[in-house]
Order: sequence, then C-alpha cells, then structure tokens
Amino acid sequence: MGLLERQFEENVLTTKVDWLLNWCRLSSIWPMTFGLACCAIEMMAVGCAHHDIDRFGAGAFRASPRQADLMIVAGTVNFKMAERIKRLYDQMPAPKYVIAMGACATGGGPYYKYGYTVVKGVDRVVPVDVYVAGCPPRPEALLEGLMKLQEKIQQSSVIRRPARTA
Amino acid sequence: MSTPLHTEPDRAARQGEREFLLDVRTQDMEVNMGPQHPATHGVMRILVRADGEVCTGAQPHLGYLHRCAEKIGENVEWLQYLPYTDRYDYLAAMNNNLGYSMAVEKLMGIEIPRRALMIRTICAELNRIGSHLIAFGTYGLDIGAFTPFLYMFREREWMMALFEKICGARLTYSYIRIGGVFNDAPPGWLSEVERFCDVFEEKWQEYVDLLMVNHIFVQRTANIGVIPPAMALDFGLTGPMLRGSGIDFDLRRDMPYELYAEIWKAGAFQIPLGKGERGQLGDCWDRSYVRVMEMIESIKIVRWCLGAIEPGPVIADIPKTLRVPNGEAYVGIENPRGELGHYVVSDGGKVAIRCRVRGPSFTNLAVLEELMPGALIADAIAIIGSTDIVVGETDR
Amino acid sequence: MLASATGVAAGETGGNAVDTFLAGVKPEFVPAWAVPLTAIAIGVGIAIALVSVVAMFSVWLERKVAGHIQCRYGPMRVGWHGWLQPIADGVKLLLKEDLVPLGADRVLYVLAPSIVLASVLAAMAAYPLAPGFYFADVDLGIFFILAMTSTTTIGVVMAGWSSNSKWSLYGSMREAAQVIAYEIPLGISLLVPIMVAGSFDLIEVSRDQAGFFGLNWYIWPWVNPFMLPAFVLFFIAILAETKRAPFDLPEAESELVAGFMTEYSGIRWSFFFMEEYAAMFLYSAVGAFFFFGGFESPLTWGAAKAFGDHSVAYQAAAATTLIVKSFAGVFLMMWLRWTLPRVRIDQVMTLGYKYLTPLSLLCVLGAGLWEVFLAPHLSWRNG
Amino acid sequence: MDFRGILDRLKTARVPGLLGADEPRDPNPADKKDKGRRGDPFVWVEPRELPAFLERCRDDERLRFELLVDLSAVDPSKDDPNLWIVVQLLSLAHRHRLTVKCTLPKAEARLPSSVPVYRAAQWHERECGEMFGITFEGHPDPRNILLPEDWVGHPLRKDYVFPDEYHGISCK
Repeated sequence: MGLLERQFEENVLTTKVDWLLNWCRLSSIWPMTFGLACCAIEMMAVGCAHHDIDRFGAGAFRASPRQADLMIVAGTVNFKMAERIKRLYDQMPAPKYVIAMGACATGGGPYYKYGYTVVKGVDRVVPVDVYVAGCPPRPEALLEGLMKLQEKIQQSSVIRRPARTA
Repeated sequence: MSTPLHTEPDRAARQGEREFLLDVRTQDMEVNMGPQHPATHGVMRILVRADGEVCTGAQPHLGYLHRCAEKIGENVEWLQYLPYTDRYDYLAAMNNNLGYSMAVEKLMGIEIPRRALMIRTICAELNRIGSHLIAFGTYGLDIGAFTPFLYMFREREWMMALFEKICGARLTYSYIRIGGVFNDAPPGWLSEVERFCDVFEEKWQEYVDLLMVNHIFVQRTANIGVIPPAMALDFGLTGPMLRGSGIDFDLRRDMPYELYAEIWKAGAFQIPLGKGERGQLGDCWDRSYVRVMEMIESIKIVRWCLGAIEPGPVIADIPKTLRVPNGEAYVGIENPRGELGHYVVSDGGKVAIRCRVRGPSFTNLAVLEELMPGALIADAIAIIGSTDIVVGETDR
Repeated sequence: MLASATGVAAGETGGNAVDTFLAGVKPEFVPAWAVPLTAIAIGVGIAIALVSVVAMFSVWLERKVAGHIQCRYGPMRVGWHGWLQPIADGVKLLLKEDLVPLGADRVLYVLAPSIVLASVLAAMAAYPLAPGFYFADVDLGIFFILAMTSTTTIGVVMAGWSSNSKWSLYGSMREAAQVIAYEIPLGISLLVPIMVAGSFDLIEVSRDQAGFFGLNWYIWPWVNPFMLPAFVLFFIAILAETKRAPFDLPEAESELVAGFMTEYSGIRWSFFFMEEYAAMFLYSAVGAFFFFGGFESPLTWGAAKAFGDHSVAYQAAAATTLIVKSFAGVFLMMWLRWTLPRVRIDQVMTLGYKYLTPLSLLCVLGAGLWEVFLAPHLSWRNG
Repeated sequence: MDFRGILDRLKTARVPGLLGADEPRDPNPADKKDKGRRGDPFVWVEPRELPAFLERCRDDERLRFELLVDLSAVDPSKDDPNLWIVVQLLSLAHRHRLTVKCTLPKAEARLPSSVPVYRAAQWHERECGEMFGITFEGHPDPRNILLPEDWVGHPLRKDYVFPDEYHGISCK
C-alpha cells in the first residue's frame, strides 16, 4: 500500500475509495488477546455470548500480535510490563490501534498515588486511540469504545493526501 | 502415562532401556511462554527449557502485575483499603473483602449482626461459584474446547447481575465492609438467588457431561501433573490443590469462621476430595473434579442460608474515621483458590502499620517448577491451567 | 465392465469440454497453439475463483456456526447477518503492512504461503463441478488429488522454519508429523470405494452410484459392509489432514500462540487461511464422491428422467447436489471444532499409526473378499 | 490445642531458639501510655535458630505444623532499628495455628534460610528479601521475584523514597 498511500488530492472518486477501504478496515478489527488484570475479565465478558463483540466483526481474538489490528490494554500496566507492551506494539503490522481500557491503563487508576511500580497511564508507552473509562468498565462501555474507534477509522484518509494543516 | 525418553540433562540411558539417541547431542531450547500467552491466564512468564516437545525445566517469572498492594495498605486508611482488596483476586472479590474485614474485626473485637453474617456467606459462596466457573471454563479453553467457556459465562453473567442488584458493581464490589455489609439486600433479591440455585443445578450437570467426562478431556488431564500429598504439604499448597491430592482439609469445616461451624453442624455441605478416579491421585483431573464438585456444595450452603435468614440490622455501628486498637492479627479464610490470609498490624492509629496479604495463588504456583520436567508442552499448558492461578493475586 | 455402457453419453471421454468448445469457435487468424493455452487460462481462473469463493463462504459459515453453537449471533453488523464480513476481512488483510520478521529466511518465508495455496489449487483442477463441466478429466482423479494435497506439508514446514520463531517451529514440526502419519490411513481407506467402483476417475465413480433415490450409494452396507467403517476412518484422516477439530495441533490456539502462522500477517496469512478452507471443501467433496454418490441424488435422478443426460438442467442439478454434499461435510467439521477439545501430539501419533492404519488395512481386506466371493452372486449388484 | 498448650509443649520439648511469648492483654489503667494489645498471641524466636525451630515444630508429634502458610517481614516504624520476621504455621492434623516472630537489626538483616525445612519458604523469602532488603543465607535462588531485576531500594521499608523515573518512563 506504500505507493498508493496519501498520493491523490481530494475529489469525489478518492473519497469514495477511502470510504470503502475504511469501511473494510473498521468492520473487521481483530483484537489481540492481551488481558492484564480485572479489566481482562470484563473483556472476556465482552467476547462471550451476552455482549457479543463478534457482532461488530471484531470477535476473532488473535493470540499473535502479527495478525491483530487492535491492542486492548485491559488492566494495570507496571514498569516490568511496559517494555513488553512496547515490543508487542511494535510487532503489530501497520494500521494498528490501541484502546486503553479502564482507569489503570488510562492514568494509573487507584494505584496512581502509592503505586511505585505502576505506569501512570499506558499512553506514556504506546500511542492510544480510544480511552475507555471505568474500573472495570462495563462491557457496554468497551463496545462503545470500539464504536468510537470505528468512527475514528472512518474519518482517516488512506489514499487522499491529508488536509495541509497550517 | 507417557514415560518421557530422557529427562536427565546428560541423557543417561535408563537401566535396561537401550538409548539409541545417545550420540545425538541436541541442545535444549529455551522457549519463552511470555507474559502475553493465551495459556498463562494473564501476565505471567514461564521460561520453559524444552528438548523438542518434552520440557526439561521451567522457571516462572512473576511481577508483571505487581501493584504494590501492601505499600498502599500502609498509606491508606482502614476503610479506604477495601477497594484494593477487590483488585488482587478479581475473580473472587467478595471473599477478599470478607478476609480483610474479618482481620480488622478480630482486632477491633466488634460483634457482627446475624443477618449481615448470612448475607456475607451467601455472597462469598456465590462468588466462589463464579470463580470456579471461570477456572473450569478457561481450563477447557487451554485444553482446546472453546464452547464450554462461553456456556459458563452465561451463568457467571447471571451471578454478576445478582451482585449488581445488591451492590451496584459487576466485578469489584467492596460490599462486605468492616462491621457487616454495606446495605441490605433489595426486595426480591433473595428469591432471585433461590431461582439461580435451581437453574444452576441442572446447568451444572450439563457442564459435567460436556467437559468433565469428555474422553479427550480425560485423556489430556488424567495422570498429568501428579502432586503426591507429601509434595503438596512441603510446598504449602492450600484449597482445591491440596484437596485434589487427597488431603482432607478445608478451613470452612476444620477451622470454621463466622457461620460455617453452624452450617457444618446442620450438615448442609460436604467437602469434595480428589480420589484418583480417572488416573493417579493428585493429577490435573482430580483438581478440576474438586473445583466442579465444590460448586454444588456452595449451592447447598447458599440454600441453607436462604432458609435461615431473618430480617435485622446489617452493619454494626462503626465510627466515621476508624481507629483500630493496638495489636496484630492473622485471619485465613477459604478463598476459591486456597487460604487467603490477612496479617494486619496496627498501633491504634488511623493507618495500618502493616497489611500483609498471603495470596494462595502465589504459593500454589511454586509447585510448577517441580511438575514441569518430563511433561510435554501440551501437558505443561494443562498443568498451568489446573493450578488455576489469578495473576493479580500472585503479584499483589 | 461397468464403465463402457455409460462412457459415450458424456461426449467423447479424454478431451476437455472447454478445449473442444474453443476449438469449435476459433477464428482462422488465431494460431493453433493458442487454444490449449486459453483453455488452461480459463481453467486456472475457474479454479482460483472456486477456491476463493469457497474460502469466503466457509469463513462466514465458520463464524456463524461458531456463534450459534456458542449461543451468540456471530457477525451481524457487516451487511445482513454479516455476509459482507469475509469481503471486509479479505480487503483489510490486503491493506495490512507487508512485514517480514528480522532474521527470517526471506526467500522461504515469502515462498511458503504460495506453495501451500498452489497445491490446493492444483488439486482443485481435477475436481469436476458437473459431469459435463470440468477442467481436466483426469483418469487418475483421486490419485492426482491426494498427490497434490500432500505437498502442502512442504509449504508449512518451510513457513515454520523460515519465520525464525520457536512457536512456528513447533507448529511446523507437529504439522509434518501429523499430516504424514494420516496420509497412510487416508489413502488405504479410499481403496475400498475404488475397489468397488473399479476406477480412479471421479466421474466414473459417481456414475457408478447412479440409481433410484440414491440406493446405490457406496455408503450403504448392502453395497459393501466394509464401506461404512472405511468412511469413518476416512473422515478421521481428513480431520487430521486439514488440521481441524481435535487434531488442530499445528495451529494450536492456546499452546503455540498461532502455530506455524505466528509470524505471518496480512495477505500471506490469508493464503494459509484460504488453503485450510479449500482443503476442507476438497476433502469433503472427495468423501461425497466416493461414499455419498457424487452427483447422484433424487434431484439429478429426476432431472435426468425429465430432461435427459445432456441437458443443462441435469448438469445444474448435479453441480448443486455436489456443492450441498461438500458443504455438509464442511459443516460437520466446523461442528466438531467447536465442541471437542484438542488431542495431544503423541496421542495423535498413536491413533494414526497404531489404530487407524491397521483398521483401514482390515477394511480393505474385508471389502476385497466381499467383492471377489459374494458380490457376483448378489442380484442387485449386477443390475 | 490452644496457644498455652503449644507454648508448654515447646518448653517441655526444649525446642531450640525459643525466647519468649507475647499474649494479648488489656491496657493496665495505671500508666496512660500502655495501650494494651489485641489480636493473636505469638512466640519470639532467635533468628539464627529459626530453621531449627521450624523443623522441630514440623516434626514434633504433638505439634505437627505441616504447612508453612506465610513468611513475611514487618518494618514497625521509621525510627525503630529492628525488622520483624513473621512466620505463620498451620497444623492440619491438630487444627491449630502458631505465629513465630523474630527481630532483626535493619542495618545488618541476615538470617539462615528455612528453604531446607519448607519448600514453600523459597518464594516467600525471595519476596521478603527484595521488599525489605533481608538476605537469607543459603537460599537456592535469591533473585527478585516481583520487582524488576534492576530495581533500586526496598519498597516496603518505611524510609523508602518513591523513584521518579524508570527506564525513561516518568513516574511523576
């Protein structure tokens, strides 16, 4: 995709192509099985029958980072784990997204004040696309986070040249 | 029992068994069952030294979820520490609250109203069922059966809905407080628990038929990871790991706390024990068997409590800022994974001197180094699954 | 003894329908050698189209079957009941970054998925869609298919070795051991229907099972009592061949992260995925041909009676029955995958060598004795 | 057996290293500062003799403490020069518990490891060592268990200062 990426100026044709490519990307986001702590149990609940994430096409939890597009950081990140998260993030192929699920991943959560080994938010390690609040967030909140991510992917430009910011 | 060809590093030939591979010098491969691995139930790294498929050594590495629970215990007021107790064993948050509250109550010496004790027991046992459901479901997932995990989540969702009705949270309840419980059960809650028990009993039979007696499941778990009773005691195992090896010890019956003495006298529940039905005593199948049978015992306890509960106050009068009298106390309760101990030291102030948490998973996991040599990679996954650890509790 | 009477009906044997059609309409200025080339091009196009359509539909079917077995819906938001899901997955995988891991053996890494998919495509070539419509009427039909599908192991071992990761090495070693172990019972258990039919050619075998309401299918005990056990062994063997259900060790989700496909991403990974589903479809089609009467079913029987053997309706009926039977086999494999736990590698080996191979040999022995001594005296067999 | 019975048994069996016992008592009204003590009784033991003491507790017929439930340490306060080592023992046969404590000077916190007596002590001692800076002599594998390998300082000491940066990730 390197050649086609961000080459064309914006017109009716390229926006339609972009819409289609984005639609394909957002309707098959494959999360990586990456549960850290209590939020992982709510992530399992999202994958199960009651709040089925597979309805959005995102049900194929891939164990290997190579085949995953979405890293849901579900739980507390501590220093020993931070290097692993960075390596896993680097191993994921290009269009990759990160959801910081729960207060711990967003900003250290209840371990902010006295947690000497806790990283105060996973955005100090990897760029985060969507933050989901809650400790642990309800499965519906995670699904809403996924939908927010889908909206974000919808607006991203694939082959159009991004608008020249000043 | 698949007897591995060569487990000793120098590959000496067994007596009588001609070792034709002797001259082939293959180097053992160090495989990293890394922090992100589907079978390690969260973030635990196991450095497995394997010769082909046969493991010749394993070294668990912990600390990827260390959240300084004990340091926080020394800086946060007594009642403020309760939410942290939900978060180390996040599958059985009610039992953690119960353990911590009992430790502080032992120091304060206050008397808990009877209805509060009843509701505490109901919640603790329901949470034990939920925790065993996940343990059994993820164990099926490790062996390769995807579907039982989702069936068991159906029951666990109902249990979470029950807890949501009583205290508003699905996973981290902070409901059992020092001195009793936060609020009384809403009207109709007890009858819904009754309905849950009825429905759960037939669904439970479905799980046993679906997985426990499934021939492939038995073949994958019987005679694997055998823990003889002596090794179980030496490693300080507790809970289903201990009972899986045939040692008949359960804190609820042998060193009863709260209402369990009364419930045991009323003959409401028994203690399931590993008997080595499908293989040697103390193998992975026995541990799963003990966990599955414990679910039914918990249902019986809940039914007894539902029968014996009457209206009354639910919390003793506790001052707003708690000052626990000078002293130290250790309380161990029967958590779904083993004995969860709280050792609390106070000098009469608003903040604890020391709040030590003895996690059962931390101790149960140590036996892994002893079980892995000689097992195949697939067996190693089955052994890790049978210890049913929660990494939040291992790393605290 | 059986084939001669019906051979003429399907046009002269040997020649390829597409070839003869093109020769007929060929304008003068087009050189002679262009005809076979275009025939081959069309055939390759059909094979690739067939494989991708089958893979797409199977991906959707798998996720819906998995969903409904696990009392949830499966893809719903992506088009009505998620029918657009495979297209979205395919395009997304196309758009992924094409990465080769550091330290990977680049040539083997890139070549492996293509070898794996090529072997299934080659096997698809000998697969007749309808009695009159096939790419190549290979006399050695099943022999050719088995030979082609056994080359996937080479591709998988290359993938496992070249992606420089311990997990994929484990996966590929398991794959090699398992698939080779199960090719023996697969081949031997197929001997039973071949013996009864007397020919390797799939169309011959299917025509031999023609008859009223499918009573002539080979699976019935009155045709040959050893056919049913042979089918059971055949089915277990193809489960292991396609790495499905209880034998999905090479790609063991919970043990080896993602087996030999751990380091693959994007379009390369989807090659492996397509190969798996195409192989499932192919093997269940072979099972349909040799045990469940290939094209023969009440539908084709009615169409043959009403429109005669050469009509388009008869070809269409035959094609639909075959597609339905193949996807029934695919559905059964999916059903098994979501219910049974995984077997351990040494149990797979003992099952393959110690139980399946001797049993299939016994089946062949029994079927042979039945054919030689009893079959000539049975009235309905000499029809 | 209750605590008194265990104490008498320990004395009569002349178990090595026994220093004394401490039981809960009410605050005597006489002097204001004495706040009394609540909770569990425990036994003081000489740190150098801890493994021998535990071995006798485990093997003695009347005590039979088969299970080492927990081994941890306590830093009572910033200005107290001593650390406490606290061991919880549990007997399955006789259904009773015992808490064993010994004091260690903070400056030179060393004591023999009790891994040869109870295999369960191995991980508990590793955690104690990294959190309090106690060195257990003869421990087979004294690496850090919960903290990263290169962690500076012993977090559970009262005088521990929180780090402000680790491997480039700021903690502020």
